[in-house]
Amino acid sequence: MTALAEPPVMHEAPPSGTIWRLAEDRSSFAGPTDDRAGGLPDHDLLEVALGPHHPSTHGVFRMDVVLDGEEVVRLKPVFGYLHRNHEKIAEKNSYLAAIPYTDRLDYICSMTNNWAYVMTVEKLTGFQPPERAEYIRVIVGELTRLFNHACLVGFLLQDMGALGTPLMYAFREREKILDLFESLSGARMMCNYMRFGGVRCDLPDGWIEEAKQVVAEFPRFLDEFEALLTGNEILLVRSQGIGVLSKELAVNAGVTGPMLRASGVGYDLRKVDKYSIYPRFNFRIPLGQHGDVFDRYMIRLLEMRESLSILKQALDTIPAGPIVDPKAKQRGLRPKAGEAYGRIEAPKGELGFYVVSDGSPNPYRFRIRPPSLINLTVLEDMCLGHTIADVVIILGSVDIVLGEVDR
Amino acid sequence: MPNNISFYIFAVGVLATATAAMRLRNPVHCALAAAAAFAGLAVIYFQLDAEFISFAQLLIYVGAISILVIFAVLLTRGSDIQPGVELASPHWLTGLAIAVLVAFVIAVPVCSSSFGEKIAPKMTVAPVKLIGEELMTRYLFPLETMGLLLTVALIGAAVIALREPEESEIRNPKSEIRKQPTTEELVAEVQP
Amino acid sequence: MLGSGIIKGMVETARNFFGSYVSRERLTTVQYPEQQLAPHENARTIPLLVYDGDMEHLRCTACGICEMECPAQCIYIVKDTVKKSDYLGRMQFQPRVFDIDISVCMACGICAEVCPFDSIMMDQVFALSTQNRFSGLLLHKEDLAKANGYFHAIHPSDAGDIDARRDEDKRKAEAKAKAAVAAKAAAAIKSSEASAKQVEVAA
Amino acid sequence: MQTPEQIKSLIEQNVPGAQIELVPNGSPGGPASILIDSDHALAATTFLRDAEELAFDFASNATGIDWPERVIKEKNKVKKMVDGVEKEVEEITEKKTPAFLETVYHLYSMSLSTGPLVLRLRTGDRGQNNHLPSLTPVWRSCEFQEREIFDLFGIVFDGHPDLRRILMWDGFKDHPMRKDYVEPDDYEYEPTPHDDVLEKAQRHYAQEATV
Amino acid sequence: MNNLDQIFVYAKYWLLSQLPGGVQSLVSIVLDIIAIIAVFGTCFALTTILERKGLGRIQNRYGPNRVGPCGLLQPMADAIKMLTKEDIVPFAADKVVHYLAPLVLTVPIWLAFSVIPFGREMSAIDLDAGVLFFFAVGGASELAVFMAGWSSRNKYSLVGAMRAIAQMISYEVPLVLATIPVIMLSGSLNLNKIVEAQSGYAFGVAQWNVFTPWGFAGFFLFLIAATAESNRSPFDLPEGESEIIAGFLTEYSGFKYALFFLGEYLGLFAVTALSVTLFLGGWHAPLQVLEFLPSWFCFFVKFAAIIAVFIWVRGTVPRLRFDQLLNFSWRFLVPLTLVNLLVAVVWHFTSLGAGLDQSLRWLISAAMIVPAYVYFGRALSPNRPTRIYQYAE
Repeated sequence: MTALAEPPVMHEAPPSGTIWRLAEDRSSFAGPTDDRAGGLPDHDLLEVALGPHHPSTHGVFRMDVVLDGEEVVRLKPVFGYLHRNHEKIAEKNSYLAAIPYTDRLDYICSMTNNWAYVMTVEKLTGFQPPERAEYIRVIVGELTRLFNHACLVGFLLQDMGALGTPLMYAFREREKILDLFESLSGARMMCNYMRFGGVRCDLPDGWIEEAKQVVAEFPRFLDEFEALLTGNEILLVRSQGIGVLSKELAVNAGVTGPMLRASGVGYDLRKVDKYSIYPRFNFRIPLGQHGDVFDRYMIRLLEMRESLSILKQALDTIPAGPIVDPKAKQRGLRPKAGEAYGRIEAPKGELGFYVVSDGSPNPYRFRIRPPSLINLTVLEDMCLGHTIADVVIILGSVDIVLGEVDR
Repeated sequence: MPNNISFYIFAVGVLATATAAMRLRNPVHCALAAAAAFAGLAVIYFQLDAEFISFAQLLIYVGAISILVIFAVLLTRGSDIQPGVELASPHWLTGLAIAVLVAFVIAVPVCSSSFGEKIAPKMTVAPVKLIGEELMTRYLFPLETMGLLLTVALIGAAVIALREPEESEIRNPKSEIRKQPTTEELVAEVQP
Repeated sequence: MLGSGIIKGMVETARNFFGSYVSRERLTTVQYPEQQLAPHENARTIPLLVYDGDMEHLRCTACGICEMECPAQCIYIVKDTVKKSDYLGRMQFQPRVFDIDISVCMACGICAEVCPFDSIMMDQVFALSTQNRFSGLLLHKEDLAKANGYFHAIHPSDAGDIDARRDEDKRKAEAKAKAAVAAKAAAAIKSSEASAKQVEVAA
Repeated sequence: MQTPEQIKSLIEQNVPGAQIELVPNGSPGGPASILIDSDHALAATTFLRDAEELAFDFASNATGIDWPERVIKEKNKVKKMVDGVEKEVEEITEKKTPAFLETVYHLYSMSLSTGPLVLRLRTGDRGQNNHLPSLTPVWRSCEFQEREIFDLFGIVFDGHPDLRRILMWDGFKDHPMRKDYVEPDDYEYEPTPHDDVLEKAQRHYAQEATV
Repeated sequence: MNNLDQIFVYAKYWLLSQLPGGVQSLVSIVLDIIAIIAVFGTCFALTTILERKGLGRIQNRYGPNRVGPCGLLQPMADAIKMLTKEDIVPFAADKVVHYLAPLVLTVPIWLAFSVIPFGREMSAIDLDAGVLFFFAVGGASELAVFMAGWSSRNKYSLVGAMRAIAQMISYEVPLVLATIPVIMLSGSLNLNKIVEAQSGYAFGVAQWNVFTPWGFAGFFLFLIAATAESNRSPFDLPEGESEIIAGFLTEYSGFKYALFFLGEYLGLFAVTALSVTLFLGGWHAPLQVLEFLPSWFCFFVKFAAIIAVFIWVRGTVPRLRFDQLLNFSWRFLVPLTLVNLLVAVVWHFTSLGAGLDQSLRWLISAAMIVPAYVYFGRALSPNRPTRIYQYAE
C-alpha cells in the first residue's frame, strides 16, 4: 500500500444570493428566470426529482438533480424514506432482540449484519466463539458476499437497460445459496443466525456437501456471466471513464468496500483487522486503477472468485466441535459498562457497530456505521458533468440498500 | 365523384388548419396545425396523381420542416406568449398590402393560363422514373446548384453550432447551486 | 471489440434460451400452486404452541419469557387463575389468553429459542393472507395450538430430541417421585417405629 | 500504533493549548478514548490526519451520544464508628454528572493500517450550548454522519457545509435519539397492546373521544 | 401448389364476383384494409406473448403461462386490462394534443403496410414510388411522439420526446441510405419490382440482395437503423425505464397507452416487412427446392425470423447512452452506408460488360467495406486498452 497524498479541498460553501427558480407558469417550458442583476447565461436548467418512486433508485431514495440539457450540474441525495430509527429500537430492546433487526438493515446480506453486531458484543463482553463457529461464520459470510456481488452486477446491468437478463441469472444462482441459508437457519433472507459467542444451530447433515457443490458450480456461472457482459462493447462504452472517484477523495470521504478498492486503495478489513479466522485463508485483494464504474464492476467479479477460493478452503478444513462459547449468555445479557466498536468487511463496505453499555440489560447507545450511506457521500462528486443515464449507473455501481442507508 | 367529395373535405381541412396555424395562441399548437395543413396538401397532390410530389411533401414538410419549426419554437422560448397580448401586430396594414400584392402576383399567371377552359382530363401521370431522368438531364444544373447551396447552409449551421463557448460563458456549475438554508436558519427552526 | 463482445453475449443468451428447454438446472422455476417444494426442516414462519394430547394440555406455562424477549413485542399473554398439573405432575399455570399478532411478528424465532418449556415452536405455514387485516392476523391460543404430532411432522429431529428429553425427565421425575414415596414410606415406618419406641420408652 | 496516552502527549506537544483527557473504557481490551476540547478540536484533528507518524486519514464512524443529567450512586465501604464500635459500613454517595451531548469519532489510518483511535467531543450542555466544530473539513466522511447527528441528537456543527436534517423530514421538530424524546401521539391500532403501547392506546383513545 | 399460393387472392376475387359490379372496387379496398388489420393485429398479439415467453426463456423463466393453453390468451387478458383501466389525463396537460398523439402515431403506420407485397400478387397498392411512400408515412411518427411528450407536461415525457425525435431523425438518414443501393440496382422505387429483381436461382440458391456484398452489409446496417427507428433495445432510450421512467409514455394509461404500444409494434413490423422485401427477396423461397411453399408463407417465415432476432437482441444487450447513440448513427452508420453505396456502384459496374470473375468482385467489395467497418468502429471508442487488474498482497 502506498502512502496517500493530501486530501482534496472540500466543497466550498455555496455563495449566498445565488437563487434561481423555475418558471411558475406550468404551460411553458421556459427555463429558470433569473433574480440576479447580471442574469444567467442563456441556458435552460431543468430541476428533476429522481425518485423516490423512480425505477432505478434501488428502493425509496431521491436525488434532486439539476440538469443543463441532460448534463447534471447539481445533485443532492435525499434520504429517510425508509427511516425507522433502528438504533432507538435497539436501545429499547435487549441485546439479543437487536439481532433480528440487524437482518433488516441491508436486507440482502443479513448474515454479515448479524456477524458485525455479535462481533461487537463479543468485544464488549469478551466471549470467544469456538473454532467451528468461526468457520461457519466465514462460510456464510463469503456466501453472502458471492450473491450480493452477483446481484449487484445484475442490478447495475438492469440500470444500464439490459432488461434483467443478467439479474435473472444472478438470482438463479442466489437462490441456490438462499436454499443453503434456509436449510441452515430456517429463513432465506432474514436469517437471524449468529449468536453472541457462536452461532444459533449447527450445520444440518449433508450441508457441507451441498455447499461444496454450490461452490463448485459457481465458477461456471461466473464464466457465463463474464462471457455475457465483460466484453460487451455497450457495457464498455457505458461504464469506462464514468463516475471516476479518485483515490484521495475516496479515502477522505470514508468510502469503503469494493468501491474503495476500485479506486486503487488496497484496504480490506479481512486483511487489515485480521478478524475472525481470515488470516488462515489464502486470498488476494483485487485492485482497480481508474476508479470508474467499470472498475467497480470488475472488482466485484474478481472478488467473487477470491471468495470462492476462501469458501473452498473453509469447507475443506472445517473442524468438528462446539458452536457456542459455553461462557456466552444470550438472554438477559448485561455487559459491564464500557463501549466497543466492531467492524467487518461486509459485501458493501465497512459495516461497523458501536455499542455503549451502562450495565443495564439493553444497550445505552447502539450505532450502526452503514457503508451504503457513507459511500453515497461522494455521489455528487462522481455525477457532476455526466448525464442522467450515467447518474443511474453510478448510483447502481455504489451498491446501496436503502434499508441500510435509512436504517 | 368520391374523389370530388374527398377533395372538398381535404380542401376545407387544409384551409381550416392553415387558419388555425395563424390564429392559435400557443405557438406549438400553431406549428402542429401547420403540420396538419402540410399533410392535407400532400393528400390533395396525391389526388392529382402527383405521387412523387405528394410523398416528398409528406416526407419533407411533415417529417422534417414541421419538426424543425417546433424545435425552433421551443428553443427560442416562443411558447410563453402572455395572455392578453394582442395577437395581431400593429403593422397589420403593411401585412394586408403584402397579401394583396402576393395574391396579384399569383392571380396574373393563373388567369392568363388555360385554367378556366374545360379540357378533357388527360392522363398526366408523371412517373417517378421520368422525374428522375428529367432531373438528371434537363434540370441537372439547377439541381446541383441547389444541392450545393443546401450543403453550404448545412455546413454553415454546423459551424455556428460548433462554436466553442468563450471562457466567460463557461458556467461554473457550483456557482449556480441553489442557496441552502444556513445553519442559523435551521437551528432557529428546530429549536423550540 | 467491434461487436465481437455483443456476439459472444448473444451466443450466451441463446445457450440459455435453448438450455431452459432441456436442462432443469437452467429453468429452476417452480410452478407454485401446482408444484410445491417441501420446506426445509429448519424452515420457520410464525410461532405455534405445542400441546400433548388435547388442547387442555398446552405445554405453555404462561411464564412470559417469550413475551418479554420478543423483539417486535407481538405476544400478549394473560395467565389463567387456576393451576393444572403438567407432564411431570407439577402444578403450573396455563395461559388464559395467548395472542400473537402475526402482522407484527417477524418470524425471528427468538421466542422458540428462549422458551424453557419447549412450548412455543416455529411453524411452517406460509399462506397466511386473510381478508381482515386486524382480526384476521391476530392469532389466538386456539389458532396457535398444535398437537405434538404436527410438530413431529414438521420438525422431526427437534421433536424427537425434545420428546426424548421430556421422557427422560418424566422417567426421572417418576423415579424421584417413587423414591420420594419410598423415602416417605420409609420415613413413616421409621417414625412409626420411633414413635413406637418412644411409646415403649414412655411406657 | 501509539497508545492513546502517547497520542495525547503528541497532540499536546503539537497543538498548544489543547486540553485533552483520556476517557477509560470498561470493556475488556477496549481502547481508552481521547476527549478534546472543542476549541482546539479542528487543529488537533488536522494534526492527527496530517502527522506522518499518525496519519489518521480515515474517519470510519462518527456518532453522537446523549448523556442527560444522571445521578450516579456509588457504594463505598467506609469505616465508621457505629454505636461506639468501628465497623465497615456501606455508604451510598450520590454524584451528579452534568448533562451534555457527545460526539464520538472512530479514526483509522489506511496508509499505516492502524487504529482505532476514539475521539470524543462534548458540548457544554443539552440546551443552548449545543455547538461543536464540524470535522467535515478534515474528513469528508463526516458529512452525512454529522448531518445525522444534528438530525437525531441536535448537536449543531459549526463549519459544516450543508447542515440539514437527513433522515427526518425538514419540518420535524424534535431529535429522536435523545433519551428524553417523547414519541408523537400517532397511535395506530395494534391488536396486541401491552405495557406502554396499551397505555398509549388508552391515552390516545381518550383524547380522540374528547375531540 | 399454385392454388395454395394464391388462395387468398382467389378467395378475394371469388368474394368480389358475388357482388354487383358497382361496389366491387370499394369492397376490394375494404377487404384489403381488413386483411392488413386482421393479420398485423394478430401479429401484434402474438408478438407480445411470444416476446415475453422468449425473453423469459432467455432469462431462464417460463414467461406468461397462466392464461389459456400455454398462456396464449395472455394478450386477451392484457387487452382487457388495458381497456378497462382508468384513462388518466394529467391536470395540466394539453388535453387535445394529448388525446390526438396516439392516433397520429398509429394511423399512418397502418398505411405503410399497403405497399408491401406479402406474397405473389399480394400487395394492397402497387405504387410506383412505394419505398418513398413508406418513408413518407413514417415521418408522422416523430410528430406524434413530440405531441405526446410535450402535451403531458411532464419533465420525463419531454426529455423522452426530445430523445425520441433526435433519435428518429438521426437514424432515418442511415435507414434511407441503406435502402438506396437496393433502389439503384433494381432500378425502381416499386416494391413489387424490387422483389421481382431478386427472383431467380443460381445453383439452387436464391439471388437475394442479401447474398451480395453490398446487400449483406446493407441488410445489417438497415436492421441496426431499424432497431433504432422502432425504439427497440439497445436503442430504447426514449422510454429507457431506468432513466426516464417511460419517456413520452409516462403520462399515458389505458387505451391510449395501448395504442402507443400498438403503434410501436406496428412500426417494428412495417420496417421488418420492408427489410424482408428489400434484402431477403420478399416472398421468394430461399432454395429452389423449397419453391413449392406458398409465397406468403415464405414471407412470414422471414418476417418472424427477423422479429425473433430483435427479441434476442433485446434480451442480451444493455442500453446506449444518448450521445453515444447519436455518435453511433453519425460517425458509424452514416459513413458506412455511404461506403456501401460506393460498393454497390462498383458491384454494378463490374458486372457490366467487363464480366469480372465473381470471386474477384467479392474481394473488391470486401476490401472496401471491411476496412471501413474496422476504421469507423475503432474511431467510435478510441483509447480503450484492455485493463489488467492487480492484486494487493
